[in-house]
Amino acid sequence: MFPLLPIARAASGGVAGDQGNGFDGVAEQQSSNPLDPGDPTSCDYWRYCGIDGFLCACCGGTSHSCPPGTHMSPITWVGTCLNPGDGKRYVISYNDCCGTNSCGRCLCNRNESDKPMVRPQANNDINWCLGSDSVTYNCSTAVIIAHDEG
Amino acid sequence: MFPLLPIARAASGGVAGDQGNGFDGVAEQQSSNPLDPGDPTSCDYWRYCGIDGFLCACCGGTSHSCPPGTHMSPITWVGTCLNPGDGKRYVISYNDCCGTNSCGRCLCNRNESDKPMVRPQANNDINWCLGSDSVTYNCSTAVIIAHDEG
Amino acid sequence: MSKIVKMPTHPLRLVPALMAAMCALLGVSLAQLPVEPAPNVETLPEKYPSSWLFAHDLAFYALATGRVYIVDPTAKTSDVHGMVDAAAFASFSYSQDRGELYVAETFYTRGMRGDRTDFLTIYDMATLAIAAQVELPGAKRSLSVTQKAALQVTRDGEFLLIYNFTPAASVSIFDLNKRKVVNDIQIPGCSLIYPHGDKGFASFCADGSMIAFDLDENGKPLNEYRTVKFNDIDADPLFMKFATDDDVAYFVSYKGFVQPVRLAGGEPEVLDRMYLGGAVRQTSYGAGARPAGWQVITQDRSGKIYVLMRPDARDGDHKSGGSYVWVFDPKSGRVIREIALTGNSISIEVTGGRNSKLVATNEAMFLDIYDLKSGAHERIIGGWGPANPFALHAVQ
Amino acid sequence: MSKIVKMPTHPLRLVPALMAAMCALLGVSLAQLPVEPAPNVETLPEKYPSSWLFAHDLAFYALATGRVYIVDPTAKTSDVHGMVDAAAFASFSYSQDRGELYVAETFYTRGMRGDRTDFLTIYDMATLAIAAQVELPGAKRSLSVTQKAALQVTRDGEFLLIYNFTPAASVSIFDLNKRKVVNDIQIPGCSLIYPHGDKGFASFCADGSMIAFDLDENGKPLNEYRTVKFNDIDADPLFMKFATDDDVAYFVSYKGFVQPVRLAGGEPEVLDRMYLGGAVRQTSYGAGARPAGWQVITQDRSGKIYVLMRPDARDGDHKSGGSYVWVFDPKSGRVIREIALTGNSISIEVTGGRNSKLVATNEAMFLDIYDLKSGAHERIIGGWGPANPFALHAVQ
Repeated sequence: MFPLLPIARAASGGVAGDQGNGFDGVAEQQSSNPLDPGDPTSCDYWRYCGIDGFLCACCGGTSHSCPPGTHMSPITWVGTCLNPGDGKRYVISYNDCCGTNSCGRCLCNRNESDKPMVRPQANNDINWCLGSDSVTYNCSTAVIIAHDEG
Repeated sequence: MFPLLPIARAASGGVAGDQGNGFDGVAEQQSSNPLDPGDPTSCDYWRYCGIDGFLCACCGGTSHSCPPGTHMSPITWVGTCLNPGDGKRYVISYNDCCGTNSCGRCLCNRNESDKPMVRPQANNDINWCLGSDSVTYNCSTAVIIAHDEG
Repeated sequence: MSKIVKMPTHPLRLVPALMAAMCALLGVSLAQLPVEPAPNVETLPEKYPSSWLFAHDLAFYALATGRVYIVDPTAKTSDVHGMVDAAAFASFSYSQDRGELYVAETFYTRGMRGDRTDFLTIYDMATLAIAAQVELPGAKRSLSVTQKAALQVTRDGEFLLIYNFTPAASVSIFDLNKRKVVNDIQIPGCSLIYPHGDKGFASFCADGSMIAFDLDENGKPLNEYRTVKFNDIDADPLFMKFATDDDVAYFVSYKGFVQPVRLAGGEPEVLDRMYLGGAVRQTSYGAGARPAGWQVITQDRSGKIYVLMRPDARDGDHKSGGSYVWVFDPKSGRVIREIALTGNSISIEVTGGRNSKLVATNEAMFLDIYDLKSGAHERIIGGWGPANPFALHAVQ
Repeated sequence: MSKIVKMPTHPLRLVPALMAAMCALLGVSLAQLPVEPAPNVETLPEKYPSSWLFAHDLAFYALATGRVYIVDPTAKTSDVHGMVDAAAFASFSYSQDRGELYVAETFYTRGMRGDRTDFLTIYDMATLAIAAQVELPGAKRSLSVTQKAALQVTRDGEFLLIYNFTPAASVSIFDLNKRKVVNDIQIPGCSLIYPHGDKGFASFCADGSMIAFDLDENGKPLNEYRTVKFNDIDADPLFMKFATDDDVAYFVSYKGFVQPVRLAGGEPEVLDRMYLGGAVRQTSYGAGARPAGWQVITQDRSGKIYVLMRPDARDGDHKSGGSYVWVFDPKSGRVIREIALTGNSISIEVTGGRNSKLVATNEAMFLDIYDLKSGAHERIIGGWGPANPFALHAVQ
């Protein structure tokens, strides 16, 4: 059967720190930085607390960079996630990578900060490639843009 | 997991006459004509002995007609299949239905008369929508065009 | 409809006129089972039975190639009657009166790239042939996970309303008689479309209010209304999926409140909210159960509201799906029934006709078909590969 | 590379220049983990390691959206390095010398319909940016399940050869320096493309022969050759997939014969055929084992030929896949080794480098990675949804 958009996390199994990223056929990537713990190819990686899509880290990108040949969306939505490495909350920008067909690997949906579309800047149902040269969606990143002091 | 193109028959399970068409989530269609036995939504239906694709009978068409909104390809390949209803061989034309995206249901691949592409009129690897208004492939039919006296 | 390949002498050409020659070539003659005509393409009724359903596939693994399947949940055979394409986060609607399907979609000249054009594609319901393809100017159509409120027909059937987001928000008014966009209405800070009166629409706004418009016959606003702020987006936002009973739209909140809004034209009327969990009767779960999934709310033909519920839901679970459907009677303000699903599901819809069904998109992306009267699970419909039928439209 | 949305005053705009303002708005400051730059896009080496592999996805569930994944079967992390689109039964090739990937593909102006245009898309290997998109006239590109022989670079690296089928068969000669089609050569009754000499190609013909051409620098035939009829298409046809060792192309037949053909330019030399089954050494299966699958044959860098074998195969099983790989030494005419796969597989390829792998596309459409030396199954690569990686191209 197929991993699904809104419930893809269930398909990923395990939690941060467990063995395996939960995606059959995808190589793991353990972080070497204790301040940034976890596996960017796992749906349980801390930064992905509000992500919805294919993880770029499984697609030739990283947690915060796009695969070669795609464009990073200039506009997107932001949420905050708790980093278990330092116990602090970070502001995460979920930039989509755009211009080629869906990567198809590591589908992950988490909605910790997600609000309905009426607040677009806090919503992950929107195709944030809308501001790119091509609105075609390839994968999603989770870029640290600030430390949440709030 | 996914049914596959060249080995999709394995995924269909069962044989003609067994209960079930082998495709989860697809309604059965038992023939009422003893001369044309079997289920057109099953990969094991006798006419499909050389088919490669989505069965139109699962997509809004029948074993020998296209779903609404598609176009039947004017050219295609032909093979012969043995009809267990009368013990005779029929010449079957595997016309593709074209113009919309893949139907996605009842993927079936059998190769009883299939020859390599060097003999295109006996080959099912070719997209036979090539002669249609749009080469986009939706599903495949198996049309009786003659009785094989050979 | 098929075009004959322009190669008159090629031996592969297999058109009816050449079939006799072909048969002679192969040493064959007519068989006991009759030779079948080609080309041969099926058609559909001009109006679809109210037992049917449109299942709109987002196609997350290949977004340019979404589809809308035409499904009959009551069929013993032929449970899928056809499909139309719906490209790139398309939105879908239809009109039984006009016998037309509407797909607002986006194309690129070179597949995933090149120049973008947005189209409204109009299909004839009987043939699924394209009746018209009208370009939507401005490359501004909203692109999101498929949902009904992105494309709505006004209640009088005259206008199709298309939601745009660039991220500037607007609504294009498409005249279904003239088959063209007759107006664009800016709705800054507001989102999506809900029918309002005979010829108008409402939208949710980021400050917690709704905005609403009455339209004239040219699609120009006659009046514009703004409600009080009733949607607490920070603490307990309303899902933007909706059910309707006559002119009342029903919404549910993350935490399980039901919010009716009368959208009858003129000033929208924000009605009293009710608490699903506080009015439970004969349900397995009380506290901790919350609406969760994608299309979490729908209605039957008698005006009962159906809400997809997740037991023991936590913050962030609002799209994780549910395994119970609560049937809410807006007249009594009570949950009058609970239907246990066979597993976690993400979208629900109720079909009409004498043989009404509750249809739920399950985790495997198959449709579970439940008899509405008994709640019994009858069968599954699916087997459509990677399709994601998130939006379900019962034929009205 | 990203275009800034033309809405300078909209609050959603999140470009680096506005980030400070955004942070202020949200009441945040710089964190312990550093703020990361955006946009941020990865690049690849200008030449790819010989351990890498291209996995070409037919995308049978959405044919307009095929893909070529760039895979490293030796990687402990980052096993997929990126992808390029490959639309509508595309064909794929590449040139390490030029640092280019080539995709011959087909687009419609409106997704699945409208006007057809065929393109050769040229990608820069380091950036996967499009270096050129050249229209291929005539809407005649061959559309079939993905295979290598539909698109080949001549051995001198000057021409890309594109197979056309309408059903009239021809080969377009694309000059990679001029980036344009310089000639079309009709090959009536013949199919697909195999490199021949430095600058030429051969094709299989329906009468059982091969045709071959030497080309001049303008892509015009200098000479045309026709072999004897050696391919018994009725009784025991040759698969049209091929392996190569220097200038000899190897084919296998449905029943397990190995047919070498020297394609060195000039008159093709049909060499003695050998029987796989008749020369078995240390294999589990003898009689009844036949080649079966899609990409059923490949080679390693030492010139050994690998054939995917199905035990107890029957007529009609030729695409059903196999669970053993037989390693054939053309010098001795013997099968010198058998590699047991972990399950039924349909395509095989052998990668280069010090750490060579046997890669097999299995029934679940994942790649099984076997150590070539030991034959041990090391891991799987996949998880790419409905992808169908039927054609595997080891980087040479």
